[in-house]
Amino acid sequence: MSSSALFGGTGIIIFLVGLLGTFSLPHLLKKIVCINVMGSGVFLVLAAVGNKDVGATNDPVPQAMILTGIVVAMASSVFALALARQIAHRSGFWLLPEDREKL
Amino acid sequence: MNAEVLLTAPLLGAIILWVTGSKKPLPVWAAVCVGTLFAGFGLGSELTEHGEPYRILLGGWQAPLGINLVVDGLTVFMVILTSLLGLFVGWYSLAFKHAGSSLFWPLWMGVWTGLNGVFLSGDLFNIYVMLELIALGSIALMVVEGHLKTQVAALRYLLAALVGSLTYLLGVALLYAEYGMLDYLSLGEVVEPGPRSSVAFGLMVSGLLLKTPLFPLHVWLPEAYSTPSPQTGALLSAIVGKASFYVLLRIWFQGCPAVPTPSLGRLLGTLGSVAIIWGSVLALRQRSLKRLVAYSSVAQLGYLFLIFPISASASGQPRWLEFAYTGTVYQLLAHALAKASMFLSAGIAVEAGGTDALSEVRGLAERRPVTVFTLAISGATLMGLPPSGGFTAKWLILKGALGVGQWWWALVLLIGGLLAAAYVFAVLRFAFDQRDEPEAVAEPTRSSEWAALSLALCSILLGLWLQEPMRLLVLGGIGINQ
Amino acid sequence: MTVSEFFTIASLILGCFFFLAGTVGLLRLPDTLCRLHALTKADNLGLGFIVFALILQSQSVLESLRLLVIWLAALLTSSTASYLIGRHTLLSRDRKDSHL
Amino acid sequence: MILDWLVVVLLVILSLTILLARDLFWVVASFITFGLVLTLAWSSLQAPDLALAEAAIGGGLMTLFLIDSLGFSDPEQTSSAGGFPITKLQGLTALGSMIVAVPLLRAFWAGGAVSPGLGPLVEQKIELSGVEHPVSAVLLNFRFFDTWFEMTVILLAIVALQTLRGRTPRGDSLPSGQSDQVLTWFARLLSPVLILFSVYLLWRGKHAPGGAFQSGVVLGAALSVLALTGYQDFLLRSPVVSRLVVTLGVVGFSGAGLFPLVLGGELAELPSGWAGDTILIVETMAALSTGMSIPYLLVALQVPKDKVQCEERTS
Repeated sequence: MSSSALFGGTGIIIFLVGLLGTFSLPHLLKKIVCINVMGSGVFLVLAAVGNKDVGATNDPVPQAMILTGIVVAMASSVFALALARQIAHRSGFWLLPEDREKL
Repeated sequence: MNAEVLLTAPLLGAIILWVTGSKKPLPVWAAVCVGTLFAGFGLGSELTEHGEPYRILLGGWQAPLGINLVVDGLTVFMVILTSLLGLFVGWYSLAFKHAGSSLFWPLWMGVWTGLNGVFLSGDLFNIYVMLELIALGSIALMVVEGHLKTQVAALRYLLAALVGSLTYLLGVALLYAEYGMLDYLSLGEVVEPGPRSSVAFGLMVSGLLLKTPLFPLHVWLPEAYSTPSPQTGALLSAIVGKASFYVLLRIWFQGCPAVPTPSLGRLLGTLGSVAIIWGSVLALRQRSLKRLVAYSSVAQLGYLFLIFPISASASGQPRWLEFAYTGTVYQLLAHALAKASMFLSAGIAVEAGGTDALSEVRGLAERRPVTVFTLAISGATLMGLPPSGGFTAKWLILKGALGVGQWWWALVLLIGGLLAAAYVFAVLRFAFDQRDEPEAVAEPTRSSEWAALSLALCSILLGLWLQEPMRLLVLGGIGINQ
Repeated sequence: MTVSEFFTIASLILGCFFFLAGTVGLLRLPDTLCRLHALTKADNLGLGFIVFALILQSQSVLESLRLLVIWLAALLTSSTASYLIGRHTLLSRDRKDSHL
Repeated sequence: MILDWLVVVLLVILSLTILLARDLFWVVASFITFGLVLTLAWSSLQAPDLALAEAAIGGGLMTLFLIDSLGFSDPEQTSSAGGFPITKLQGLTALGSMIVAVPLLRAFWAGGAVSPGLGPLVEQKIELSGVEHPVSAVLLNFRFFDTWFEMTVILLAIVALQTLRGRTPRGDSLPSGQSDQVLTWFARLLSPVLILFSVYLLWRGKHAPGGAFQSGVVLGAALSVLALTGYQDFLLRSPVVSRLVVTLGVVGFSGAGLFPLVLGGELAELPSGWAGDTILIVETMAALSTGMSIPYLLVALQVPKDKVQCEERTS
């Protein structure tokens, strides 16, 4: 298996693990971490797409997309983090109301 | 020059308003409105001159290497719609006493930039960046007022939006793996159904459905639209969700026209119908005005998805697809204008009545005739009464559906219209009720009422003005190049 | 095997030993201050030996200098960070004591 | 190859730890390690730019914010935060839904040959772009528009964070009582070095991995260190000036994007011959504003302690 195929597949698995966590973990901080994991999975897939095995030139466009994507994702997750912190601060729980009832 | 103004005027507006602390937003707001409206109409006339959709090569780089803007009829309508919303919602904000924080202005201008970017961009990755810009800005708009309830709704929306856009991005990555380009028009010529492109398409569509949202992914919507300030609710329901739907249209009909199967189209159509009925029933059961309006959005978004099953059987008969397509765009425009107007009116009613309870709307007709009139007009659009834009939209979709022999959607349209009538009249009935002792309440300004009314009138005007838009819309747009 | 190769291997093994010892210490030692002690050993000595090994193999003076700078920077940060952690531990311990 | 497998296995294990760990501390610690391992993955995929960015963002910024949030959260709540799954039914559904992994993986692996992508085209046109490093050429010339709006996203995030505070950053919410001698001495020593390094990264981006964003993050780290050790005056003296610096990146991109229109070119068409210089100016502005944004973000994250709304907690 080439390293592109290896990392691409891993990226997809990581994406799904993150997706699962985002939906099923009740803690807001965990949700946000999981979204970041999802993002890393997508970026791994993109990097694997851009990485051409021996012989061909590497494709810089996916790398540029990842760089842009990392920054954009970071901006959103910092905002999400701040929002979650404020909610935790004001309500006393790191949870969405619907999850609070479940626990 | 027009596209450039559309992209940069709101951006520069946002920067100026933020740096100066937006103490006097009026001149900047006016300049951006005038500039983008002129540019929007200019884009339309330029398109008519060209006679076919055209590209703008950003940086002078041709498509696969660079990012190209694509201008066609749909683009023109979307950017003009955004400018109109900017104009009237901005007017309302200026006139409304409790306009909220000064951060409303730079954030809305930022969202505006992102919206115009999505509508103009022809590049799938660039669209991702723009969608993130919109999501971030609109969620910040929600929390401008800082109630805990809104913050919770905002975080829920933000999580959904992030998951949606990352799912979309994974689809883009897989598509790039197969074809090595991001320009959706060029992709449309080469994409064929295959394991990779089908999965990529599925991912992009599901991400966008979560953001739009389509039933049953709408769980975040009611709270998100009903808890923030009326201006924000208006903008979110009118245009922010529509941006994702717009991208969906582009991908479905232009980016990967060969990929979607008829059964997928039927699935979306069915979910759309369920959304129409379920959303309306829930709207009918609400006891709060803003929540009623929010649930009605779930229903009205459902109509947009009827185009997919119709298009599946319309191959070889582009005429019917053309009807369905124009109808869908009309529904999009009419709903955006009417729903924005409803949210603004709801804001006025809440302000005048003191609470959000539907029963407190009682006596509004006496005190606030203009607002009640506005609610009635925009309600007419939602129901689809002639001569509103909503009527034209539903009539066009109906024609398309019957043309391809899918008569059952007519039934859905009929039931949806009746249910919409039921919930609109539920509001109006209270408004015309007598109220014994009018309490001392805040007095919203007249001017804010006129802003809401203008939006409602625009939605009616849309129904009266058909020839020109139709011709522009089918200019090389969706469904014609197949 | 040349002399430099012998020293490289020896100091790599030594460096790894210190890293291992530091990690074991971090996991096994009872309180924060003891753990800090273990950790700084890993940083200073472990990294030091590995950098030394690499310097022996490096081609140019510039490269050796760069490696040296890496080690110095790590020393500087780890000592400041351990100082801060240690101070925080002591302060919070005092606070606890005064509570009792 | 063995290293690749090691990295991959570690990544999957760490992501599963994030999913399954009950203790919040473990989740955050695993995520930080995840970021570091990811850096190895980027190097293995021959993407040193990404490794740099990941180290700066995943290893630096997100770590900072997450650990800060960890300290902010209630220790009793963190340990009983509720792991995965909450109910058995949910667990089963979740595992069942992992079936989607099969078509996804198949799409990636069995979809036929991966297209050559745009690599050859970039190589062909790179001479016109004004820079020698292909990733920089894509970011700052071919896909200038993306980067322009990426800067806008950062700006909007800062404005968005302000909605949560409702006021401009002030010194009182910065962690105080840290004016420790050792720390101050270290900050004084470190920040000039960091600033120098950020300039180096900026200059290097033209022909090798590096560039505005990485440089900006390093500059931001320097400014954050200063802000945290009592030199936060630069954030406070004039809100308008610091806001101006923060917007500098977007302003630079807008200027470079719009100026060609005056010359009769397309939007964002960097003037041929001057493309390299334009890019350098824009990058400098972007790095400055990114650098200024980071302490801004850091400050904006702090919840003002004196404004606890207890009434909402009780209701």
